[in-house]
Amino acid sequence: MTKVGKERTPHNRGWQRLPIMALLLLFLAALARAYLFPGASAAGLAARVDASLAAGGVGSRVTAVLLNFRAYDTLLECFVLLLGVMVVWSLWRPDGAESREPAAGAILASLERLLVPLMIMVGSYLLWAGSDRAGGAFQAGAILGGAGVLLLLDSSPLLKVFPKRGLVPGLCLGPLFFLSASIAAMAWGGNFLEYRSPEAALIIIALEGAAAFSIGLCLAALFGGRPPEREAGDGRDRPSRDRGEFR
Amino acid sequence: MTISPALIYGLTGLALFVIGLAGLLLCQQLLRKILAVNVMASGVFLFLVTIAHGSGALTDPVPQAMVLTGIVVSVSSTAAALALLCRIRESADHRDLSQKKGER
Amino acid sequence: MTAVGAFDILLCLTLIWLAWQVLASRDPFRAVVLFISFGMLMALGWVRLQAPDLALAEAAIGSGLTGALFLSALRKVIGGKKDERRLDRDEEAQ
Amino acid sequence: MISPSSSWLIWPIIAPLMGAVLCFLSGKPPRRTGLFFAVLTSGASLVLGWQVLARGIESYAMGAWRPPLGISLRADGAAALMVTMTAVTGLAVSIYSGGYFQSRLTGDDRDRCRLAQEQSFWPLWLLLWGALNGLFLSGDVFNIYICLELVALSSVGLTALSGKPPSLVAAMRYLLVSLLGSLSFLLGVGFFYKTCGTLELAAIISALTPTPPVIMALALVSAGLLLKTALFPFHFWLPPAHANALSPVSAILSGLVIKGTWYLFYRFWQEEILLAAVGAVPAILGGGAIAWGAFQAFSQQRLKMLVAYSTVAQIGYLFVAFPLLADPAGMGGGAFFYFAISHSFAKGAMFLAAGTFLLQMGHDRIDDLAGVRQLMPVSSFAFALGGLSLMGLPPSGGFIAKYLYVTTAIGQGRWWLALIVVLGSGLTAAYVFRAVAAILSPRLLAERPQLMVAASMQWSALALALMAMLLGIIAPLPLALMGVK
Repeated sequence: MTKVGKERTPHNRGWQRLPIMALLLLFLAALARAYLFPGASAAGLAARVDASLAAGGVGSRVTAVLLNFRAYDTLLECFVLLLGVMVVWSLWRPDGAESREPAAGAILASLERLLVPLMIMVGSYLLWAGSDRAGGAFQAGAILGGAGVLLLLDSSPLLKVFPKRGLVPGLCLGPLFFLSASIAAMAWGGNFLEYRSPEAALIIIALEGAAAFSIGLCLAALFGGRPPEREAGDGRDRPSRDRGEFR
Repeated sequence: MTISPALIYGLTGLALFVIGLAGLLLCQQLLRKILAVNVMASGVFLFLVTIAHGSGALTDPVPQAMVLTGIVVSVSSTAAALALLCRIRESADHRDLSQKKGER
Repeated sequence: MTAVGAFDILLCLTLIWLAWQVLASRDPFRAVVLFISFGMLMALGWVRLQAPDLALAEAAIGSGLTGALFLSALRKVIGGKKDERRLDRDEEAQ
Repeated sequence: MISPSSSWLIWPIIAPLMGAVLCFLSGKPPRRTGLFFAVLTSGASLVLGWQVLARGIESYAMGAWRPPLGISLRADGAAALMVTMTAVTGLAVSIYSGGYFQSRLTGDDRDRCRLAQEQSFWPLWLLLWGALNGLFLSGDVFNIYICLELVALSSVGLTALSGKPPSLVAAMRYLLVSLLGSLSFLLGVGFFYKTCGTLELAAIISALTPTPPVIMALALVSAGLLLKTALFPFHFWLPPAHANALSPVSAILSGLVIKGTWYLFYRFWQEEILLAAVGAVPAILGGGAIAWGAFQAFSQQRLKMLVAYSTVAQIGYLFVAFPLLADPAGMGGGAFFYFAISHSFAKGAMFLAAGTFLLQMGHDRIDDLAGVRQLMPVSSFAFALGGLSLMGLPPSGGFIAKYLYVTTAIGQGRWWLALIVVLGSGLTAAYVFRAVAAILSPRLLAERPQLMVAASMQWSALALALMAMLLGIIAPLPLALMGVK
């Protein structure tokens, strides 16, 4: 095994790197000093969160912050994911990207048969558990996304179950539902994103479900990196039509 | 001041931020630069969560929610960066970002 | 708050060492693998900081999915054998 | 649901986000949907501007959770002015883009690629618009971080859209710089949260004290924002990114995106104590930017490169006036925002016009553009008008801005600042004349090629240039809006 020491790396190629290193060390010292400065810590928002938790309709503190107190952040975050997919897709070109062959293998295939249902189950559990324990839309979405990645890894035939045309609407479901529900809340006389009615918990669970689904799909699409075949007007070629719905 | 785990992790977070910064400035490969940004992000996240511990006995859910958001934002931009990297590599052999060495 | 355990100190030092190795190791593939283990250890850190939500998200997204993204990008970039040689040469040229 | 009395604060953010999703859902290039939502967003923004002017500061608690627990939006005069500016420039760019992608269709293979470009353009642009409005209106620092990421990622996507190697490399550099800036900002937010225990921007700014953690927080936040605003010497990533993007994208990046981070910088630095202490730092960097940007702009061979370096110089003006803000009674703030708006219109018009030249001639080498005036008189006129506003000739908005700069600076006894502004105008005149002389040159074209550029493109460029001129005439209105504090 090669010992990759400080001197042999290609990245610090001699003395001209030293001034930068020294400056960075100074910067680290300044950061540490600011961090350790005594008596400069304010009480955070934990007490306030606890005081308002009952009105929020969710038991878990982190979920309450994410989907109720700071739901606007979460709404924008769903858009960040969607935006990531848009950017990745806009960068994809039909030519050249075909070098990625499926890394199929017997082990992976059997692993997938076992893991994917398990992951979907765990994801659903996390979604359900999120209201009062650890877990929630993001974790559930992450696990679902992981399942999607696993399927994509060897272009599993399971992917065919998922309709091609459903991909883009599926990606948009979470953000769109989030936006519409929030606007609907205004129609009922509340503020934008206000869910404080007795049904708040129900709405939040529905929101979480939609968000988790879209987050999972977005994450898988980020990995897939390739837009689905679109209708005329886009006209991209699809060299291989049979495999991979959104690779 | 007593030494708490939060303190250690906070300092580690700052150290990771600076290491990532060093990588971003000094590494030449784009892939390495993207990795460096991810290391920086991890450092910031670690730092954010330790703030929650420093302020009182209760763990503060607000920074935790911030970090959760941050992790998702970071995977999104990483995916975009890697897609861009692949496009660049496809179209030309642009390995280095800058022609001029001293620029960054 | 509990006192600092040897475990915390060890974990932090390992995190820092791994981060350095991710950026300094010669082989890009090795760097990516190290980055994935970095993420896994980070998830352990979240558990120590009583943030199980984050541990879950970090393991699934921060380490798992990001790692998969890096690996797949690496495979696309390196491509065939010829390119692999080129990558090595470039690496030495730097 | 929406009564006239209720606040329009959220609509400039919600409308484009909704539009972006619907455009993304559409199978065909979503030109109509995109234009529809562009008009809707501009309308909502203008109504908001009018509301703030009529009723004073507007604020809105998202989900009815008040800060510090929740996130609130807040529109004072400055924020409303920026949203209105975005509405005007954004609408012109949208109309331009409607023609732009169609004009480039030639009937050959490349059309597919262009239609794909248009398909990606509309959702990205609407998302960017929504995120920018979110940035201007947000009252919460972590929310601002998310908006910054949205802005950065969509700008990068737009930059890379042209697909040519230089623009891809520029987009990559832009992305890395943006991520570095965002992370630095986020670390600063962490320090602020540690010391202030809140994420509310107003509360943080009012609690600034000279302790090491606060200084570090402010330094991290400022460094991140300066990097993203491309203030000299952090400008290295800007010219290639702006010059190599598609032309409507160049106008968006130069006219709007830069202003978002600059505006945030202003938000953090508006405290008088701070400005008195270190206000000279951004001013000195700004002076450097004016000189270096103008020099570089003058020596460029390509028109879009010239305009991009001119942005580097003009960013300098946006920062050079920070010391003037230290006197709250003065007109420093007015000059400041006047400059930002007129730059947005003028630079937008210049990039849009340059785009029509590039599209028609197939190149944008300044020396070979002679004669383009006969072919595209409207675009040429728009470019020249934009240039006049940049130079600060009356009656343009640029003139009012520079007049306010100079009079305020002299009133405060800061002669050196007035001198920088006047000298800078001379430098601007030099490079603008170089470009305008080529475009308006009376030389005849060898043969008259068929006009490929849609009329809507030329006219939207002209409309934006005329807005830059009009700004000088309707000066009291924006200044009144600016006065809403």
